[in-house]
Amino acid sequence: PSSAKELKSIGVSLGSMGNPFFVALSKGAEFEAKKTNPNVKITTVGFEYDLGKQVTQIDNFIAAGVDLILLNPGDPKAIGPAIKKAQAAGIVVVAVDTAAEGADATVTTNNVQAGEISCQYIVDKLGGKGDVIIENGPQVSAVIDRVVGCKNVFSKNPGIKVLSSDQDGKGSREGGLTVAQGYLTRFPKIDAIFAINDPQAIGTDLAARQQNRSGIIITAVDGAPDIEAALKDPQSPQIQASASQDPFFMARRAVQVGVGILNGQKPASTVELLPSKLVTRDNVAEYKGWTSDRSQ
Amino acid sequence: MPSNGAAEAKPASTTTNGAAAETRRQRMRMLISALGMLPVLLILCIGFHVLSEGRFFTGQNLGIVLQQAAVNTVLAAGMTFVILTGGIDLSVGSILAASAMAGLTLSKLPELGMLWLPAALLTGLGFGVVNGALIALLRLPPFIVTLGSLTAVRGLARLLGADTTVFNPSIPYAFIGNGSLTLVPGALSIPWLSVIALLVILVSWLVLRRTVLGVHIYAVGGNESAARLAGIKVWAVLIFVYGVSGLFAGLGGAMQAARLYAANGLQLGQSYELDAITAVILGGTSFVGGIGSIWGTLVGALIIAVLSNGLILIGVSDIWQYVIKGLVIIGAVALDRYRLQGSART
Amino acid sequence: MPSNGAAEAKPASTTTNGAAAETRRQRMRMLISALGMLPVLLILCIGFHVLSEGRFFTGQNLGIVLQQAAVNTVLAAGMTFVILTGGIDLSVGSILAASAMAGLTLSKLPELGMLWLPAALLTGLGFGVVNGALIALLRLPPFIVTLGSLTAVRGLARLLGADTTVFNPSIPYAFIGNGSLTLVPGALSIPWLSVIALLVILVSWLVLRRTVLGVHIYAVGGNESAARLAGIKVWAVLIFVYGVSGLFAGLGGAMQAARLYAANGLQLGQSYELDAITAVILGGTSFVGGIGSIWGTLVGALIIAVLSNGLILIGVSDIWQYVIKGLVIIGAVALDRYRLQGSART
Amino acid sequence: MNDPILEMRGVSKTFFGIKALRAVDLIVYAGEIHALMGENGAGKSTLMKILSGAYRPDPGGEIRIEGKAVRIEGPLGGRAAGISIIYQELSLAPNLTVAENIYLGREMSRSGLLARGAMREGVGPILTRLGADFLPSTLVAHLSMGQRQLVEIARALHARSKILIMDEPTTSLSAAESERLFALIRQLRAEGLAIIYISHRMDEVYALGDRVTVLRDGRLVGSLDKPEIRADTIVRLMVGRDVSSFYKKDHDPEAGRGHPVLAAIDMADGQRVKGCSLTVHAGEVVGLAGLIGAGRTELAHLIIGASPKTSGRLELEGRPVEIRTPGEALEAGIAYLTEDRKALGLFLDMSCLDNINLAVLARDAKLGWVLDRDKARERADRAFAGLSIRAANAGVPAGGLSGGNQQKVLLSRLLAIAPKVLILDEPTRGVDVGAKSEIYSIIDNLAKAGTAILVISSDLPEIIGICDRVVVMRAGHIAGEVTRGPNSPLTQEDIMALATGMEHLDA
Ligand SMILES: Nc1ncnc2c1ncn2[C@@H]1O[C@H](COP(=O)(O)OP(=O)(O)OP(=O)(O)O)[C@@H](O)[C@H]1O
Ligand SMILES: Nc1ncnc2c1ncn2[C@@H]1O[C@H](COP(=O)(O)OP(=O)(O)OP(=O)(O)O)[C@@H](O)[C@H]1O
Ligand SMILES: [Mg+2]
Ligand SMILES: [Mg+2]
Repeated sequence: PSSAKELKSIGVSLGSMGNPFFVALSKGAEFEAKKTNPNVKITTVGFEYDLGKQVTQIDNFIAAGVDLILLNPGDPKAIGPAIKKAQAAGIVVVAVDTAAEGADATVTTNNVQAGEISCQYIVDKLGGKGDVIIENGPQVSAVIDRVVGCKNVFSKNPGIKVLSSDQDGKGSREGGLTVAQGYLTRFPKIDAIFAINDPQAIGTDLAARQQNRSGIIITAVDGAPDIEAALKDPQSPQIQASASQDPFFMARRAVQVGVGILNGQKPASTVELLPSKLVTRDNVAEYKGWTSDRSQ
Repeated sequence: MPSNGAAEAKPASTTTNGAAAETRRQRMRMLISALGMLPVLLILCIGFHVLSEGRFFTGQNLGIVLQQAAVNTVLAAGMTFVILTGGIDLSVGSILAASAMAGLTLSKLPELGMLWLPAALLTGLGFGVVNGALIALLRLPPFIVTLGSLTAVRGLARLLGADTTVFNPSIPYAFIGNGSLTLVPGALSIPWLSVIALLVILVSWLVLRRTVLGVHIYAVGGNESAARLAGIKVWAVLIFVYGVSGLFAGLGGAMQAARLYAANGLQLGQSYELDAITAVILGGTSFVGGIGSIWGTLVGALIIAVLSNGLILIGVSDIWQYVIKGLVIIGAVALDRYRLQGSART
Repeated sequence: MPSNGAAEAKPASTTTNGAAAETRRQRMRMLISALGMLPVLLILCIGFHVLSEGRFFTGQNLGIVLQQAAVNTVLAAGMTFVILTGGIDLSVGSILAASAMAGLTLSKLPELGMLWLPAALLTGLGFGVVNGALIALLRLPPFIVTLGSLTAVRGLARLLGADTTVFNPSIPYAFIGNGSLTLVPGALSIPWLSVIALLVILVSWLVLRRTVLGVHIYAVGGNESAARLAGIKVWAVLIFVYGVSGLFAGLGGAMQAARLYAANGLQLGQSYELDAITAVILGGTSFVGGIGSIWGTLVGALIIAVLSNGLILIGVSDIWQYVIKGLVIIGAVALDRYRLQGSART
Repeated sequence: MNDPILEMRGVSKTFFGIKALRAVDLIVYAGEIHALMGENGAGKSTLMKILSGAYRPDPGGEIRIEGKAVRIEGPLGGRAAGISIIYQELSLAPNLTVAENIYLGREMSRSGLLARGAMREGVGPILTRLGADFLPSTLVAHLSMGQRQLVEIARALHARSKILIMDEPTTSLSAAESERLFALIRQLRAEGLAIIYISHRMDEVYALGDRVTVLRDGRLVGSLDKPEIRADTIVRLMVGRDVSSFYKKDHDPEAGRGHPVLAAIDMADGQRVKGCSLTVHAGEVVGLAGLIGAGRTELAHLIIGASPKTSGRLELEGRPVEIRTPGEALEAGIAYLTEDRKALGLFLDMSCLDNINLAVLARDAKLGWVLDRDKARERADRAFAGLSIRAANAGVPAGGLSGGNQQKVLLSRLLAIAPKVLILDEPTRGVDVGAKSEIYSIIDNLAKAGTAILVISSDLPEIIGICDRVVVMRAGHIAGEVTRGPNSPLTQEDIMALATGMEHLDA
């Protein structure tokens, strides 16, 4: 394609670079950007869920003169003014994973749908009857959406009783383990637990194994490498499903859309929702995970 | 006897000479320690300018650095008061979040909207005074009290917004967050955030160096029991410094709210206390209390901002930014120690 | 002359009586302050037991509490050494993460897998000794040095895993993370994590209270220049305490790795330093240095764990957990101050 | 006595460009008590710290011990060379016990474990010899200044060295303890130790010194042998002039005594002070004497509200006053000079100027809050001139001054207040003769001007020299009062009898 404007540098601001999800995202972005221009300069930073820090990073990107900003917004609405500032400096802003108000485009997993399929799995397995727990996490929009999706499903099934949904597993194995230890002591009967992401699900499973509690269905959202391993591991039969995301592809799409806009091609819709697929113990063998080599 | 008289005259004159030399040397010493980290700051700026191929020293980028340093400068100014008394305030990040939440929540009410700014300040002041009262009147250790309020106030900040982001794109006085004060129309303007930060530094300097209260603050930090015996109302001084720290955290909250048009009780201000403390200590204020200056704090805050900005400007990856930042902080203090070695007492 | 002798004997005997009474009073005082926060811990436990309808004092839940307290206890033990010398170590969370990463990375190599445990310990020790050397030999302030390494080591931890989660479901010695030591088969067993934590406390107690080095640590904290004048190698003592803190952080890293089968350079150990410091201070160790005991630290760490566990157990929401935790920490210290008021001099 | 045990030759020391010692020689023989004298800041402590290894000398000088040249590297080197020292500034760890402090740096251990019991037993004899009334297991934090000084002395004696340095060991001791120490020192001399003794109390030097070496401005100005040790010779060497009338008492106690200004009635704190009453009149100098631990300092703290009282009341100029904090005491016109200038008096990192002005800042301030810097500078300059404080200028930190000069700075702060009642706790502790006589004349002038003055002092000659009457405390009670009559002067014996509780025996 005859690129009217060459892509020289990209700024990427993501939630937390310690999360393999965002690592895969940044790899996807790099892969796609390098395809467009092998000499492209990419600066990737984590904002650690601090909105102020993200706004600062955007300011710095403006000063550094990037052409395109890829960002996982700290808050869908509140990041709006910063995005406007970047756009005023002639920069195209594409949001990934979470929608952002005012962004030129958004590419994201459908988190509501991901929560729905993960929890529908629980409902199906329980036959529409049982005591379940929603193990919440940090109140960012992706997590909020997943819980909304999950509650949508549970509320349609009067046989399902949600015991609790107000504990924060901090999105980590450790947080999940600690919260689950409390839950398991507090509630003698739990049939299923929906964890808002994979690390929490694995921590939950560790807690259950320690206390010799079996027969609890644990599902999550992400499809991360460690849940892949857990779904293949006969020692952790309680972990049964995870609604997968494809960060590598998401980032590639985002860069493609961004480059398109740079060249004057408006996308049909500003929000592109990528559907989530449920990975279960049955289909995990065919699942192409985040770390598989995708650069062909 | 005459010989004796002569002998008396001689040492007297040499000591006078010696005293003059002593004074000169002391002036040098004071100048060096007042300069403090300024050389480090300059080295960093020039280094980044070269490495970023000339992007650092541009009007726009300097404006961004100043603006980014602003909130931390304000928090660090309050922290300077506290650390000068030998205390510490870990709760500033949480107080900032709570104040921003309180301000934004109020700003959405049609009639009271304009009051959001004083509301944020008062929220901060209130929490600060509570900290101070617990420390001064119940004689609890500052670290524990402010660690407790770090946690408790964070919870309150989340409660204020029912654990969501509060957003108000039409918040009054938004200009303080994103506007600039034009000095020379079309040529020179300074972000309002930086103007506020500079004013805070100036007022702090005035209080610390030109008022009775300032001397009392240094005295309490230098030797609390001597201060008490000298008739200083130590409890009042302590409540004052924690109140100031809270007030400035409230101001920081207002600045962030105006800058972001939004606040989130959980995310805003996380671990800001570490940056503020780092700025104060980089600026040469001693943890023991009683030693330090507000100008040093300003330089410390600028170093932190320049470091964050510069590393992104020259495209260092996130991971290496951590490593480099940590090493630069240690290196800066080591350099400072080395520089002062000849002049300082051991 | 004889009358003089008799007269001399008299005040001597009364003062001996006085001294004996004084010593008795001191013993009482020490007992009370050694008991320290134990009453607070008991009140909390009983309160949670009642509110959770009898779920707190079950063998299983107590095991969970002990297990959750274990890592923090180990970190806080190291922190006790450091704070006793009047220092602070902010880097323990980062060192823990780096050690866990180093250990897990090694554990995946087929031949060297068994060495992961010593590797984690040595990683921690290494970082600790570097901290200590910077503080002792370059005389840099502990807060800045360990703040610098908090940041830099965090970066290194991320580099170690190429910024991803490293996991190894078949890590050797996994039993220390999730297994229990059976004391009475089928009836009584203690999690290995807790056994390790208790051993760490015991060893720390031995070193601090029963060795020459222990006296030197207290002396450095009590009066550094006096210690130097008495010929104590203050630099060696400082390197030792920061080395111990690093080593224990490395052990904590190993414990977490074995417990979670995974580590993440960025997330693991975030703000653990605050919990460790809180445990130490709750345990009655003074920030000024020279005063405190390792048993107090154990009680402090248990209070923190009981609080976290109990609040989840009685179903308090996450937000309110923040508020309550903060208030309980302040309240506990206030209670302690009030309790000691009668017995201590001002 | 032919070969000196210690020879220091050409020893110099520079602190950041300031010469504290200039090529000083010092020769000490075994079996002598060698007094080292000089004004505040002359360099005595610096010279001794070089000997103990606490400071490293400038290159060029030489130190020989028993004829062999030695390099003393650090405190351990000093100890290895057979030198032990009592530092002027107390250097104990308050959080450790007496026994631990005495053994600090050379603890006893058995199979790697600390031998606490053996250490406690090991210090028993020396504490008994010093007449200490506390146990080896007592925490130093619980001891009074005087008791702490005994611990320092015990530590130095316990080290069993060849050369014993005592830098103002009696500043916190009262007559009885001092006497006991002197007996011990004489005994050590007989055992062949060389003792270097620094003191500003002339009577001690006359009583003990076999030889005297005098420093001035970091230089050696002369040595005197036993027969030449007289007040006039020493003082002339030290200050370069005669200090003729040492104790100054021009104010007339009978004519000058006015109305009662301060009356403390039945003061008690439930611990160390058990119902004490005393009255001080305008223009009167009252002494408060007693053994260490008698409760004098505590009584003063009760009067100014620095510690809470369980009973008692105060009357100021006949009217009852309620004083709960030192601040209220200052407002009422009662000023107190602490005995512990480092811990409770000075702000070592602040300038002398700020230290001097601290208590009157608010009074001087413009608009109620704004510092009046001109007034402050004037006041500080006046204090520097009036008390001849030796420092480069008023802007230097107080911590850099020698002990005596620090005391003068602290005293200046109180004088700036111009109080009605002045309570001076050990006002001349560590102060050289010249400055002492200046302080005495200040006290005298204040009394003449009508100030009521209470002087707590363990220096009996001083009390007798400057006071009109002496109240004596013993074990928390007022044991009695000794009054100066027209024909009956105050005597040490009367005071000591009351202080030790032996009045009936003497009578
Ligand atoms: N650590 C130091 N740093 C800088 N100057 C010092 C230091 N120690 C001593 N001095 C200076 O050296 C000089 C000699 O002090 P030194 O303490 O030896 O006097 P001194 O004779 O012991 O006086 P005093 O009788 O008051 O104890 C003084 O001018 C003092 O200010
Ligand atoms: N535990 C302690 N902590 C701090 N200071 C103490 C302690 N015990 C005593 N002191 C101090 O020691 C002094 C006690 O002296 P006290 O009033 O008993 O006797 P005194 O007659 O003044 O004797 P001295 O000559 O030793 O001052 C006071 O200055 C007091 O503040
Ligand atoms: Mg001296
Ligand atoms: Mg006293």
